[in-house]
Amino acid sequence: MKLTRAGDLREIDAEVISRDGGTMRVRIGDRQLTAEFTPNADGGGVLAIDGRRYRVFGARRKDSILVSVGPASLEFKPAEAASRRRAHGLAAPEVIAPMPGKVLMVMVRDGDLVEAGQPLVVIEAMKMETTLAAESAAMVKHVRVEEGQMVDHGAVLIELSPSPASSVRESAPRVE
Amino acid sequence: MKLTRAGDLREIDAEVISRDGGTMRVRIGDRQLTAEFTPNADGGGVLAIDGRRYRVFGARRKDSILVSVGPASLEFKPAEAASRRRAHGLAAPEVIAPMPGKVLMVMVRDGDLVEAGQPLVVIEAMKMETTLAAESAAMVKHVRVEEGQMVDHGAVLIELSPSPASSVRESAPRVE
Amino acid sequence: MERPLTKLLVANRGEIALRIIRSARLFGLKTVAVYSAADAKSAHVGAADEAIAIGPAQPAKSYLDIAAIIAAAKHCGADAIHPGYGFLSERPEFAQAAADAQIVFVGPRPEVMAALGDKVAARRIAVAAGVPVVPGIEAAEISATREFAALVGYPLVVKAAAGGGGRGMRVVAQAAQLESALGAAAREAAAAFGDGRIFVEKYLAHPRHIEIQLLGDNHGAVAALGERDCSIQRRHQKIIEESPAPGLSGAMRAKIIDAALKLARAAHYTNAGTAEFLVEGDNFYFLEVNARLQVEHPVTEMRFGCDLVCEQLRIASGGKLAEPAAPRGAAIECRINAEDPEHDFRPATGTVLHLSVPGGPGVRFDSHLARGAEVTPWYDGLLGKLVCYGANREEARGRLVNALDEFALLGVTNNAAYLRDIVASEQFRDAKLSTHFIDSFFSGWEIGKPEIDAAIVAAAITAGGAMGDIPSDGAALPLPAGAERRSPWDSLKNFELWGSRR
Amino acid sequence: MERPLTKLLVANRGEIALRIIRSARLFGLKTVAVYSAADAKSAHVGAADEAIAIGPAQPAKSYLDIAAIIAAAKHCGADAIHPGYGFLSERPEFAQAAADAQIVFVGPRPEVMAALGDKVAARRIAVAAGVPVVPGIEAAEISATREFAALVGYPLVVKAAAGGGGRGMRVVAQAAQLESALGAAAREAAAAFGDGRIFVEKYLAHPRHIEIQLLGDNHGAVAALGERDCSIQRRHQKIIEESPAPGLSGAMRAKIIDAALKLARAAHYTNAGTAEFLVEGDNFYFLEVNARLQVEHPVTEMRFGCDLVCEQLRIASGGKLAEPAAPRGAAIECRINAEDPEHDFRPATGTVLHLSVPGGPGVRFDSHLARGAEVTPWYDGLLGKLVCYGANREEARGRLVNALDEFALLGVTNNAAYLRDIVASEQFRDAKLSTHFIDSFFSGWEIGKPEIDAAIVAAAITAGGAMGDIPSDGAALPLPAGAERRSPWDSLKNFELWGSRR
Repeated sequence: MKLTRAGDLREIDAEVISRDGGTMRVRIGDRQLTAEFTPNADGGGVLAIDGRRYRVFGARRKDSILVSVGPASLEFKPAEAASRRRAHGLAAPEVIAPMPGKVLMVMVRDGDLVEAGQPLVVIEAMKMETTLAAESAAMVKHVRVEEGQMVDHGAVLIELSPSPASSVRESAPRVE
Repeated sequence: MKLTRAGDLREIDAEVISRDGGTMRVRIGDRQLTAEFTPNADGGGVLAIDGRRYRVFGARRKDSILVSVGPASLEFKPAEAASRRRAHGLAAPEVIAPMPGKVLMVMVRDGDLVEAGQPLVVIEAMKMETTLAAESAAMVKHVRVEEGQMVDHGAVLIELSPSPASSVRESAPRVE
Repeated sequence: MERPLTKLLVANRGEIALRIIRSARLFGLKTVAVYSAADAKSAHVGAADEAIAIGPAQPAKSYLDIAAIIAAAKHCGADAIHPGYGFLSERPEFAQAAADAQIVFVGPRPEVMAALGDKVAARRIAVAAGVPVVPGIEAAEISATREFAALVGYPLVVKAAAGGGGRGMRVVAQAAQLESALGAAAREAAAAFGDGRIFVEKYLAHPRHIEIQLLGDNHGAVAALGERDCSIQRRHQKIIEESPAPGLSGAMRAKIIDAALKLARAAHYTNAGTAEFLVEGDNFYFLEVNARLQVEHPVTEMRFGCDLVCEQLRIASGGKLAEPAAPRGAAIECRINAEDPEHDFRPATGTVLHLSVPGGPGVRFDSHLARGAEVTPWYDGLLGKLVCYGANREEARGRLVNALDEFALLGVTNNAAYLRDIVASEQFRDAKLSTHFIDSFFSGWEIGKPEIDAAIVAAAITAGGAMGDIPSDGAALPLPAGAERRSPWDSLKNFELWGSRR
Repeated sequence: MERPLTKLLVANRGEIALRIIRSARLFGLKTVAVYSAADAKSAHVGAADEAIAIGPAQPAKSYLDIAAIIAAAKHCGADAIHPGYGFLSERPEFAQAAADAQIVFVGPRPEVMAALGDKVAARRIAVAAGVPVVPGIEAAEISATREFAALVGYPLVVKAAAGGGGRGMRVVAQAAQLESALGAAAREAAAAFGDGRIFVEKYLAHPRHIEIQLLGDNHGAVAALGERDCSIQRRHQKIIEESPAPGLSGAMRAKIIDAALKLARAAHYTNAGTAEFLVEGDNFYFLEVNARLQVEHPVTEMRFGCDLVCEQLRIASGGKLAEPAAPRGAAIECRINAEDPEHDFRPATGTVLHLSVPGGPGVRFDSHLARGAEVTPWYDGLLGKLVCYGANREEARGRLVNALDEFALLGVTNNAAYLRDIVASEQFRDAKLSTHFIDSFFSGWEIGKPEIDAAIVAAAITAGGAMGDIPSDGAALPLPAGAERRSPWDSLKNFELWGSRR
């Protein structure tokens, strides 16, 4: 299966090669590892890999899988969703609200050319301002929001198209 | 609806008379009360009755409903199950294992006449001996278990039939 | 004499296994859990660095199987074993087997355990050390026991010589009950401790149970970390414990601590242990030594700001006893058990469907429970220990009432509401403490009528589907062939009023 | 002067509202929660004896609406209001409005708040009392601010005059950034505190943040309950706090405490407050007074065995300050926030799908979270405070590492793993504390590779259905007309290997 971590464009290619009881052989990229899973009564379990034991939990959401490993929590999405976002040959063809909040400032207009890292929008949520910047050079195709507007998690704020000047990344890097 | 508390033969006759949003009018026996329910994010809620607020949770099991009110936890069963147990005109026509465990001693034999309160079986569970006694005078119809046997929760240990000498309770008392 | 440890096998289960794993990790050790088939999904198994299956659910074939546990320790290369409480914790053979396998046993030496862990031998040491004891006799022969009974008079109390925690204990009110009580006690003792010897004592009228926490190192130092009052008992098992003992005079406290230290020195006691006493009026009597960590050790930890399991590990690795810090404030613990206080405390089992754990200042909860955990009939019913600290007893008591009010556990019948009512009571507030507290003030306890009304309403809301998850034990059960998947609640038409509005 | 209180309205939300309710109940008061529409199902609402809706989700129309809160207090007959921290806690108008309504405000008098709670006025008092301050200026006019900057040199730090908790704070490295930083800070300050005034200070190179807990009663007594080191900050907000401050010399501690007490006496300070200082080398500088309960107050409570909210209530009801107990051991707190430490700490929201809370000795968790709780974008992202006690710093630190290892929260991205790595680090162990700790040692932090591998395997197991509940947000969602109920995971054929074996 191909998946990505939320907030990370790198594609992870992983596969369960075989399984015998709780013991599974898993390929992640070019590497293989053996993992042993012991379910716990609380709905999670313990995963033993390379002599270390990890306490894990998991939950399925509509469009992602949430997993905790010890105190770390991670979100995975099917790679197809990420591919859709890369369809235009951009690191990300859309600027998406990472959380619900209020649009405080919009720094670009339709047709602007932007550089990688250039601030595009400022959102306020949880009393903090968060600046969303371009992930790669691009042209602003359409600004969908205005200042003061409340937006939901996942809302498309700005649509981008490839910048004439930019070198287009053909594929996302993979986690080895 | 008619229900009983687990471990209690008294029948409770309750009815939701009306409901408006979270506010409900409820009849319990001959009394009526007004309750206001506010759900909480954790799956439980707060129930306000007579100016007091109770933190409550609930869960449905196959054959019972579990409820907690503050630190108290209660189990309710539909009255039909209890009625079945009273079918023979006895307080309880069967002696049932209140928990899984080991039968340590059987103190009666088929055909014995027993008095209310007379010990019938000793079960060991969780390192404690529990003595099960007759709830009313009865005749031992059939002893279904032997000493040393492991039994499950709810297993019928002894069947009883009305004692010729006993006065038979026609109906179970009700909680007013 | 220092022997640095690296890996600890915890020969126990439940809350105490988890609690020991926590401190062992703090002490810098790798931890190994052992588990029976019934506990494969239990919290202590997931918490340790390694976990080893040692046998089936029956305690005799798993947690009481010395050979299986020693084999597990050897297999994983553990250099120390902590026995916890109960199970093998007071069995000198176990300590000896560990020693024979070159594994450090976190507890007293086998010969000390044999001398002090046994009620009969311990009494002899106490008498020799000039510590008063309750009149008693080992009930090996029924005729001698009858003679003793005639001498001191009824009521008597029958106990397991090897035991602790109230198991096998019975009060005998009159001569006619003596023989059957001895039989039942011997059976329970044999099952629980693998040792059916029975001891009979005079039963005091209104004693308080006061015990002293002891620590001794391998360099000859012994210390007492104050007292605990454990008078509140049901079925002779403690359910509420506190430190300091309210109303105990400084002079009496000093005398009891002195007696406990005398005993510990006389027995060359090492590691953690507890000397138990009965106190009645101006008299105190030695009862027994529990040669292990006590269930109620957290009240001492809260008051002294120490970690008794870490102290045990420090001592076991050859370290010297540190001077205990000065105690501060007060702490009260209550034991949340899987039992039905409305029905003679009969044991309960089940699956945890919901758990609300209190938090905030001065609240400690030691438990292996979580949503989904199963409580089986195989082991004792201790679900967790709720312990509260306060600058004084009233503050600790108030916190414990509030913490119990915040506690909720669905799926396993338990005594939380009972404990709440006891801790909130005038009698407990006024510290009317004796081992007969429950009989005097809380026999026939029932859940309050307003709470039952609220529960009936809550049941209606739950039946209507407006509250609660669908628990795994209902929805996931395969139906027998031919059966309809029809809930008995479907017939409760009144209650669909709620459901239909959703 | 004694005024017995009976009913307390808690003008706050989240963990602090719950924490205040707990202590108010202990103090014997009835409690009233207020809540915005976004918080109707929140824990503090269920915990109080009464609950009153005060407005919509927007803070300005609910938790910052003085009139709405005073009206709620009058409506329910509350005779006291506790403001918590943040929101209205440092607004003299709010304290005044309470006083005008004959309601006791649990905090300093309005005029004291006005004088000390404001950074600019507080500096004047400090200077007058002979307490050293960091060079600074109120940035009312941009030209004067530029002059000041030229005088003391860059970098500078820009702060909200009315604020606290790092909100609106910005470091300005060079002149070109000054104007835009002032603008952004003023906007955030206005939104957060209803007061857009900005203050500019010299930015110290490697200061530690040390603060003193103060208590003052209405009879003129003032006490200091030791110090806290809160140097570990990200985005100028504290995330790890501890007491005592490691490595702080007794002489320096005494000097800082003396300065704090001087300030408090000069201002006739009452109730709880905190004097914040920067310490660099042998110098210390007064920073500001937070005229309220501090988020990190639990570390002081654990060390002193006290309950600061109870102390606040005792003072507010006219009681006299008790002599604080002697401190014992060490305590460390970390703040678990809804934020992504791998992506510049950007705020996160969501529904809690699973929560594992650590327990055992020396562990305290203050949180309003439970499975099912929603974290909305409306309020700050503090999910809970995990606080550990130890006989010394190493023990407290070890406990906190273990407690964080036991912690798990699914459904809301959070910083628990980040905190765990910081607390477990050599740099933290060696107490290399300065406000630049994060920048120096933990910028660019990522979840470890072995953990990511484990997470990928766990995701496969979850995708196959062998782990995890079905969360309510997925299963219960109504599908749009014509849509198939098809999971994107259905296409992951490899992973059904797991599911098919179930």
